[in-house]
Formats: sequence, C-alpha cells, structure tokens
Amino acid sequence: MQPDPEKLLSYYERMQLIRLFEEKLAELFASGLLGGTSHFCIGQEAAAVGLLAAAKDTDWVVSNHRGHGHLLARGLDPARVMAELLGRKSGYCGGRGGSQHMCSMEDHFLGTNGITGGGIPIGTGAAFALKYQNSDNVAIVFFGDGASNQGTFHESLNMASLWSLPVLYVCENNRYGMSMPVERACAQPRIAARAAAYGMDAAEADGGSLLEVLQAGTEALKLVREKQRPFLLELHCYRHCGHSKNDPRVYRSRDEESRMQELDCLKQCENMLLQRGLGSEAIAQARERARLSIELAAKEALKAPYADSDYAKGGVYA
Amino acid sequence: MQPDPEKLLSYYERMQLIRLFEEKLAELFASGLLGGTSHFCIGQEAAAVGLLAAAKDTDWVVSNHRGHGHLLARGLDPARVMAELLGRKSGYCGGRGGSQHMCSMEDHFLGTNGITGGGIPIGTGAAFALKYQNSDNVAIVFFGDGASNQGTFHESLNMASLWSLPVLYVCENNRYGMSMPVERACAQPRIAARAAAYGMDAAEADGGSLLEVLQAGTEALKLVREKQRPFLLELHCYRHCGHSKNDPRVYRSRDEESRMQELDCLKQCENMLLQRGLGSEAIAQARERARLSIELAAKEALKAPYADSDYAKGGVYA
Amino acid sequence: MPEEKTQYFYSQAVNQALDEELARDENVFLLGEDIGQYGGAFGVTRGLFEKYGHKRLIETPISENSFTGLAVGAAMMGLRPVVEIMFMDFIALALDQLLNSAGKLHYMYDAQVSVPLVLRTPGGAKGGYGPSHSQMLSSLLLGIPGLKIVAPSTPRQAKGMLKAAIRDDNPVVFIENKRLYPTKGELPEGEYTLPLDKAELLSPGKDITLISYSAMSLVCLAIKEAVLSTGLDLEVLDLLSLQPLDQKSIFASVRKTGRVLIVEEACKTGGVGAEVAALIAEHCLDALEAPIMRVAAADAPIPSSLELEKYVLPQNDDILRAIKALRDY
Amino acid sequence: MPEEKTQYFYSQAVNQALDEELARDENVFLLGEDIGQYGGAFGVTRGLFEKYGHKRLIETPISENSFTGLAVGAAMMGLRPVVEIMFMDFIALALDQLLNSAGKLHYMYDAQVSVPLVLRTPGGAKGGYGPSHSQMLSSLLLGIPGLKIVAPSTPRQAKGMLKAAIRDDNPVVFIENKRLYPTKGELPEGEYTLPLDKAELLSPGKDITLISYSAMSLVCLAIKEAVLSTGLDLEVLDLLSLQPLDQKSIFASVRKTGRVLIVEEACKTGGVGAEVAALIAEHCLDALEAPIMRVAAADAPIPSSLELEKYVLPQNDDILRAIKALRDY
Ligand SMILES: Cc1ncc(C[n+]2csc(CCOP(=O)(O)OP(=O)(O)O)c2C)c(N)n1
Ligand SMILES: Cc1ncc(C[n+]2csc(CCOP(=O)(O)OP(=O)(O)O)c2C)c(N)n1
Ligand SMILES: [Mg+2]
Ligand SMILES: [Mg+2]
Repeated sequence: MQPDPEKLLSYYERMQLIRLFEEKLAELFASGLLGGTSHFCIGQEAAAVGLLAAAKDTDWVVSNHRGHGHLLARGLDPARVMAELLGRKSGYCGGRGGSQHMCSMEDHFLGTNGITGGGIPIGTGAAFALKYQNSDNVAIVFFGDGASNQGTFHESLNMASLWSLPVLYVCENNRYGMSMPVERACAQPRIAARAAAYGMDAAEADGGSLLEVLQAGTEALKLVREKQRPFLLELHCYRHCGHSKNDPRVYRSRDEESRMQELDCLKQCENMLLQRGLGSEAIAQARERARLSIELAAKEALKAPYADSDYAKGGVYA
Repeated sequence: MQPDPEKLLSYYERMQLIRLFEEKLAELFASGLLGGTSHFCIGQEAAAVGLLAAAKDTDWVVSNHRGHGHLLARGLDPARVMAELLGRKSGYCGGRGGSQHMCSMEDHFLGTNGITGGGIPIGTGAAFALKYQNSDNVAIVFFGDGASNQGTFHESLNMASLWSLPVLYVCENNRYGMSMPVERACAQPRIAARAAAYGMDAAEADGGSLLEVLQAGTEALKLVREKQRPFLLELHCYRHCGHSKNDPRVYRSRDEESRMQELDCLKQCENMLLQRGLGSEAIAQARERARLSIELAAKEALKAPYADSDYAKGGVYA
Repeated sequence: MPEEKTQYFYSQAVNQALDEELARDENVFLLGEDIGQYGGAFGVTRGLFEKYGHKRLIETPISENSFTGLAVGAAMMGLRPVVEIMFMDFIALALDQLLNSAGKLHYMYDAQVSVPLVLRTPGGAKGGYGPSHSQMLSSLLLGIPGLKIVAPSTPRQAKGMLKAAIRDDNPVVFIENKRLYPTKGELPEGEYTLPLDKAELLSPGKDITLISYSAMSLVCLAIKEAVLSTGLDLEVLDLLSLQPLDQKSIFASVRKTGRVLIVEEACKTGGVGAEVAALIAEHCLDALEAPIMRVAAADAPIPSSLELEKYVLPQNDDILRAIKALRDY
Repeated sequence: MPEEKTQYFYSQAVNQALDEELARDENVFLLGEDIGQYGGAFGVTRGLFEKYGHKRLIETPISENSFTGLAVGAAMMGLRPVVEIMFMDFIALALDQLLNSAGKLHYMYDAQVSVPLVLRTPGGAKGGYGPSHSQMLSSLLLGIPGLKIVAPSTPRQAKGMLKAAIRDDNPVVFIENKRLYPTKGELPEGEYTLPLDKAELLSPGKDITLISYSAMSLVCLAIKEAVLSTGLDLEVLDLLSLQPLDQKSIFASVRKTGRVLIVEEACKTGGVGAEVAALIAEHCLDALEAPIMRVAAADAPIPSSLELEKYVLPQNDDILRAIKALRDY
C-alpha cells in the first residue's frame, strides 16, 4: 500500500497538530492556567496517527493515560480536547474527565483511562460486543510496555484469543513505564513475544516511522477483521518528554535522549515527505496550518465557561 | 537418579495414605460429620508425593484449594489435618482454617489457599524472602491449570523472573478448572509454554507417574536452587473425583473417566514397584499401614474437642 | 379448599428472572465461571445454557478482574451483561473495575455512555465454607459512587428486582445469599419487576424497629414471631436496596417506634448498619427513645469450623439480648 | 530570642521514618513503583535508593495485586515490607490480597504466622488529578478484619506513627495525603514512635466537637480559629487511627460538648464518619444535644476540572453551615 503524498502530508499535519497541542499545554501549565497533571506523547505521534489512519473511522478506540495523540489522531476537535483539559463545560466530558478520562462516542472513541492496564479488558469487552453484534468494526486498544505487566493484560489477551474477538492490541513500547526501563519491568522485554502465551499472532514495528506504522497497522487490522482474531502489535517508540509534568528524567541520560531526538518521528516524516517529492514549502504550510489550528483551539478553550455545582455533583446515575 | 525400592515403597505408602484419607473424608461427608465443602485430589497423589519427595524438607510449600495431598505428602500428621477439616481445636489451625486455609510453619508449609491464584504471589514472596535471607531453601508453589489464567500468575512469574527468585511453580494440569476444560480456559493449553513470556524455563512431565514426577521435580529443583532462577513445571494429571463435594461431573464423559482410571497413579505405581522386584505382599502391607494410620487418625480427630467462643472471635491481631 | 400456590426456591426465582430477561432482550447475556452445563456453583443458572447456548452464556476463565472489565466494555457498547462472581469473597479481585470503571464511567464520560451491568454474587456463610468463602461484603461496595446495590431476601423480591436490575441502565450489584438459595416462596403470576430503591416493611409493629437485609431479614421475622408472646410487637423493615438507602421508609419506621436495632451478616465495623445508624442519628434524633443498636458479625474472619462459625456470625441470642436492652432502656 | 525549630514537610517526615527504620532493622524493605531514583510520584522516598540500594528498595513492575501479595508472603517469612501504592485509587487492585490474605492469615492460620506489612498510599484530591487519582478510599478498607488503618495529619504524627506501623506485627494501611505532603511542622528530636490506636485532641473546646482525620483535620483546626471570634469554642479531635477507632476519646469529647460534626474527605455514604456516628448513637445518645452531623465528599466521582472539583469535596462553607446548624439546634 502506497498512500499518495497528499494523504501522507495530511498525516504529517496531524502529527504536528498533536505535537503543537502538547507544546501549548506545556505553556498553559507553565503559566498556571492548567491544573492537575497530564502525560504528553511527544515523540510518539507517528504511532497514534499511523495506526488510526490505518483503521476505519468506525473502529472503536480505547486509550490509556497518554491519550492526547490518540484523541487528536482520531479527529476529535482540538478545541474541545483542550477545553476538557482546562476543565470547561465545552470539553468532551464537560470537565469531569480531563486528560485521563476523555471519551467521544460519536468519534467511536471509548475513552482514555487513568488506571494502568484498566482499559485492556474494556477494549476487549468492546470487541466482544462487536462480535456479538456481527459488526465488521474492530476494537483497538492502546497501552504501554508498563501496562503489559498488569494482570489485566494476561487475562484479557487470553479471553480475546479464546473467543476469537476482533481486537487489535497496540503496545506502544516507549522503553519506560514512568521511570522504569522496560528491561527492569518485563522479564520478556519484547512485548510482542508475550502473545504466544495466548496463541495469538503478533508483530513489531518501528513506531517512529509513520510508514511502518501505517503498514503494520493496516496488515494487523486486516488480519483482525478478516480472521476475526485478536492481534498484538508492538510499536517501538520513545517519548522525548518526561512521564508527566515535572519529571526531571533522572532515570535516563541526556545522551540517550539526544540520540533519540535524532530519530524523532516528525523529523523522519519530514525526510520521508521530501523524498517523496513534497517540497519543504508544503511541509512548512502543513505545520503552519497545525499551528494556527492549535492557537485557535487554545483561544476558544480558554474562554469557554465552566459548568456549575449541580453539574459537578449530579449525573452520577444514568 | 534411581531411588532404592524401599524409598519407593514409602512413597507409595504416602500416596495410599492420601487416597485413603480422602476416601475417609467422603465417608464422613456422607454420614454428615463433615461440614462445608472440600476438594479431593484423588488421582493426583503422585504429583504431590513425587514433587515433595524431590524437595528438601526445609523448602517452603504454598498450596491451593486442593491441598490434602500436598499437606500429607509434606508429612503433616493426618490426625491433625483431619481434625482441622472437622473443625477441632487440635487441627493445624484450630478449626479456623479448614481444608482451604491450613498451614504448618514447623513443616515449612505456608498454607493452602481458597482464592484461586491467590497463593502464587504469596509463594513468590516467600522466595523473595529466602533470597533476601541468603537461604538455600526454595519455595514451591502448587496451583492448577485454571489458576494460570489469573492475573496473579502473570504478574508473579514476571517478578520472579526479573528478580531471579528461587521458586518452583508447579502447575498440576488436571485438564479441568472446576467444570471448565483447559482448552476452553487457556488459549495456550500447554501451560508450560507460557513460561517463555517471562523468559523462564519450563518443563512438562506425566503427573501420573511417580518416577517421572520425582525425576522432573529433582531436576527442576536443582536448577532453581543452583541457578537461583524460577522454573515452571507442568504436571499432567487427572482427578478421578469431582471438583468438590456434590459434583455430578456433567462436563465430562464416564468413558473418559474410565480410560483415565486405567492410568491411575496408584495402579501405575504398583506396577512399577512389582517391576522393581517388590512383592505384592510388601505392597499390600504398605497399603494396610496407610489404612490403619487413617483409621486411627479419623478416630483421634473425631473425638477431639472444639475450641470456644473466645477463640472463634479473638486472635485477629498479632 | 383453596388451590395451593406453587412454592419456588430463591435460586429458581433468580433463574426465572435470568431466563425471562434472556428471552426478552437479546442484548442480555450471562458471563461467569462454570455457569454453563454445570449451572454455577449453586446451580442457579442450571438449564439456561441448554436453552440459550454459547452466545448468551459465556463461561470464563478464572479471571475475575478482567471478565468484569470486559463486561463493562460490552455494556458501554450497548449490551447488558449479567456477571456472576461465584462467591462474594472474590469480588475484591474485580473491585478496580467496579470502583474505577463501572461506577464512574457514566459520570466522568459526561453521560455519553452508560454501564447497564448486573453483577450477581452470593454472600454470606453457609456452614463451614471458611474464611475465603463466607463473607458478606456489602460494606466493601457501599459508598462506591455510581453503583446500585440490592440484596433481596425472598424469591419474589429476588425475581422482581433482578429483572429490574437487568433493565436498569446503571451497574447494579445484586447480592444473593447461599443460605437463601434453598428457601422457598410464592412468585407472582406473569411478568413483574420491583423497584431497586425501596425498602419493604415485612411486618409492621409498634415497639421496636428491626432493620435488616438479605438472609438476616428472615431471621428478624422469625424473631418477631418468637417474642410476640412476650407482648413485644416488633416492626421488621427489609432494606432490599443498600445503595441508595430508602431513607423515607427507614425514618418513618424509626419515628413510629423510637427504638432501632440494625441486624446484618457483615462485620459490624463499617457495615451497612453504620450508615443506617448515622442517617438516623442525623435525621431522627428527636424521635429516638433509646440508643441505636447494631447486631452484626464479629470483626473477625469467619472460621471454617461449623462450631466456631456460629460464634462469629450474629446469633439469635445476640438479637434477643439487644431487643431486651432496647425494651428496658 | 528563642532558637527557631526546623520545620519539616510531611513528606520529609515520612521519608525520615522510612530512613530510620531501614537503618534500624535490615528486615525492613520498600516495595513499589518508581520508588527508587525517581523517589516515588510525590518524591517521598527520594534519597533512600542511593543510601540503601537495590536490595532494600525494590522497584516493581505495574502489578499492584501481586506485589502486594508478594509482600504478604515475604512478611509471613519474617521480613517487614513497606509497600507503596502510588495513588490510593489503585488500592482496589490489591484489595484481594489485603482482604483475603493480609487481614486474615494471622487468624486463620492460628497465629502461626503474622503479617508485619505496611502499605503506604496517598489518598485525597489535590487539584485536578481527576476521578481515578483523587479518591480518599478509607471507607473501602474500614471493616476488613485484621487490618489496622491510620491516617496521620501532621509531620510529627506521620513520622512517629509510620515507625510504629513498621514495627507492628500486623498489616497496617498508612494513609498519606497529597495535600499534606507540602505542609510543614516540627519533629521531635531523636527517636520516637506514636501509638497506632489513639486519637489526638488537637484543640480542646467546649461547644461542638469536630471529628476528622487526614487533611481535613487541618481544615477543622483552621475553622476553629475562624469562628473563635463569634464566641464558638470548637473542640477538634483528630482520629489518627481509623481502625481501631479510639472510642474512649471520641466518647469523652462527645460527652463534653454534646454536639458532634464529623468531617471527612471520603464520600459521605459508607464513610468512616458513618461508623463514628453509629458508635456515638449507640454509646452516647444520652449526651447528645443535637443530631450527629457529617460533612464529607458528595457521593460522586471527583471531577478533573479544578473548578468542579471543589463542589464535590467538602468545603469550608459546608462545615460552617453544619456548625451553625448544630449551634442553633
Ligand atoms: C494501576 C495504576 N498503577 C500505577 C499508575 C501510575 N502510572 C501512570 S502511567 C504509569 C506508567 C505506565 O507505563 P506504560 O504502560 O509503559 O505507559 P507510558 O506511560 O510509558 O506511556 C504509571 C506507573 C496508574 N495510573 N495506575
Ligand atoms: C478467585 C477465585 N475464583 C473462583 C474460585 C472457585 N474455584 C475454586 S477451585 C476452581 C477451579 C480451579 O481450577 P484449577 O486451578 O485448574 O485447580 P483444580 O481445581 O483443577 O485443582 C474455581 C473456579 C475461587 N476459589 N477463587
Ligand atoms: Mg512506556
Ligand atoms: Mg485444574
């Protein structure tokens, strides 16, 4: 599959959108406009964009705590995602959920999740429902290397395989779970290799390369959809930023970071676009469009009102 | 390793002891003298006896809900095990624990456990302590095929491998978890194959053959002790009885059962002893010794007194 | 001579509710361990597998946390899972999904999803099952926002409330009781449901209010009969719903009798009784003529020994003693 | 001019307790996520890894249930694990091991083992962490037999009680609070421990008793100051221990003032306040001059939005309103 250059450029723009979105968030944090904490995916944009570009818009997405990329890659409105982070009424969840608990059913986005490994059974359940309903949509569950050590990973993958559920498990292995290097957390640090314990097929791909993700994602999704079987895809990634706000990253060297910076997915993507004949002008324009859209989003979100006390305390039951 | 015939005969006697112990329990149930429920290991005696014969007496044992075999194979007093089942003060836990919650620290028996998969992290913790204390004892954790689907299996084996803990995981795969055939519960029904997901070595053996268990157990324990690495040993077993009291065994055919009955570990053991030149008289005598000891145990246990109300409500805190 | 009405076991009532709801709505499915041919550890789902097959009765591996989470995900997508946790003691394994997913999702995802999930589970001691198979863990769940919790005590209530629970759009924990399964009662003819948020006055009286739920409600009724001859007229209120508590019915009864004894099978400390007592102490203090008393299980694990078990569980004598104290206050 | 005593952060007090106990007893070790070089999500264990190394500070994979279970096993074998659960919200994942192992083993194995385990975890909301990172789940643990539960509110208490908890032979859940970490106080010179079962009268008064724990105790103290000028003299009792509850101190205070307000950060329904109220309603009814009131979090998840969060958490205004109602009753 060779997507045409315009498509690729639009993916690049989406990746930039995510990057700039989070850089804007960092600004807002710094200026005290944003509370709580949140987890940036700077460096992992190709994984989110490539994978969801390979999916149908009606496939269901379950994400984890590091979900901005997934949300924006799925096409949610950056202004409303930002409003959610800022706790405003116009946010996707009215300010109740925030970064780690954001959902948009109309976008087939079943939610980010603050409990590491908590989304894995939920996504498996979504796949269960899709099969039950004879849908040809599939479920896509994003999680990290760290989450693969939760019992839910084991239990869920086992059930998905037993019952042949149409679910794609996407492990973004960014080498760390918070401060924990994957080799010190996973006795088998090749997460994909764990799939065999469930009689499940698996593959690995370079999460820093948009094209590789696109291709691996397309193949994996085709298998899941056609065979109605689960699949585990491990994407090798790196987050350039800290785990969350205020992470001084004592657990890794600046040297490692700058080496990885060289392989940044946005850089790689730009080179790839250039190679495919897209001019640096077109690339700069895409970047500029993304920048503008984030500026607008932030402006809009910052002036959105908050919900009220009744809203905060009510609505617990359906 | 070829144990001498006398040793083998004593193992046979131990197996008979377990079998007759549970047959006595069935009698007590039938006559209404025994309350609650309990899980017999009829058919799995070779696994318990062979494995614990291969272990040092000072290795620590953690068992599950199906623990009578493990308790008696470890050499606990049948009268006190029975007293515990009958809820008497002289039982190993004063009647508080019963079948599924029985422990004897002086026998290095860390306890049976009523939560499927609940003993796996506990045994892993025991191994952690042994390593911390520079002990050359190891921990042995018994569990079933069904328990291998709990998150604790995954989480614990991962930690044991990461931290090189001296623990032998013994999965008695008796083909069913309650009524659930292993193929419908484990997407990878070869439990031993799951060890690879944790970079752990594993082996399988015929749990119906005392000699095979002895040999596989000896080898596995040697590896664990010498390499200070965890190991997963899968023993293929069959329980001839129901899962617990009152199980009509609708989930399997009488045909399958009678085929398996032919392979009963006690029968196999008797044939093996005969082949090794032990006379049928010696075998019968061993059986008789076991029978007598169970008769005595039951008599003793049945006349033992109960503890009182203060004992029942007190002793919650150390 | 009037026709004798058929009596059904509590377990049959639950079974009928499941059967009828499976038949009514094909989004309903059952999920749990050994619930197929085996019929569940207490035979409650017996016969349903033969009728509805593999699609609607899903037997799971032993993975409580994730099959509960799977049910949550399926419920978000519009199905109506009925999960069985074989013994209530095992609910702790699934608690994260109840606390951090099921109870919260509707709220935190701003009503974009609902979680129409029922989790059935038998609590309570039944003679010698021991510390890990006997607990009434109602208080573990109380106070998890977003959950409804019910604990019916008769076949009629069990059937009507389970059907209502399955149709409710919220996660409902449906607490059964091993000791109730073999109890019998009549069932209304034809289709019915019962509300999930109403207590039931099992027997009006004027002297002392006994408030209880699950199997202990039947014990309270029996106690009422036993003391009638002494001239004491007890009012027996069955909570049925533990979350939300039917404050109106509770307060009405307390205002009538002025004396309250709360009886439950859970440990006393932090039990449902504590919340009931606190509500009364806030809203009906003026009506109280005696201290609010509680009889519950001791704050101890439940021993295996049949002989010892009874000391830990609330006994009739404990209840009678408390009643006497309230009368004489 | 008197010498100024050094002020320490609550987090430093916890750190000192860990440090001293690690130094004192080599059976003590720490277990948890990111507690090494990173120092834990809130920096509480900072510096300890450098001092005690890999043997004593074990960084775990994200496997809350099993690393808690592992600690239980290690404790049975004589070690003294101090487990950190990064946010109290995640304790639900480890609940089975707390409920069915840690709390029960000493009893059900007939005192052959003890489980000298400490589980440290920060509860409470701290401005925008959202529904899965803000809960005070004290009531989830209350009523689990065999656990001790403490929730100190000052650096001095935190240090003394954590040292005592580590030396205690029972499983102790040690509830910290994200909002308390940056609060400061003096620490006694030298070695000390504090009892695990005593409440502390933070400030005597005669009109109304405020009973609280963790961060809300400081709020209550501040409220006391704020209303002093109106002539109201509040008594502030800090529970410190949630299990067991120090009934003697609670009852003494209630008998003194006759008016009680219980303040906590957990959801109101089924909270620790319910148990406290129930105990008072049973044992001090005669001394009550007004209904027992509770101010707590709403029975709702805690929203992420900083603006919304405050509506769900107990606010000063709620407390003041309740005080006024009690005064005017
Ligand atoms: C149950 C639970 N435990 C711990 C945490 C704290 N925590 C949040 S993210 C994280 C690391 C997750 O690592 P990984 O799965 O690799 O995802 P990444 O952050 O690298 O994207 C941890 C420990 C949590 N949110 N939930
Ligand atoms: C957490 C939990 N879930 C379910 C059960 C009920 N139960 C007891 S034993 C058992 C089957 C266990 O199967 P397996 O591990 O294969 O052991 P086996 O009984 O075959 O020896 C089940 C489902 C339990 N005791 N604990
Ligand atoms: Mg990671
Ligand atoms: Mg089995």
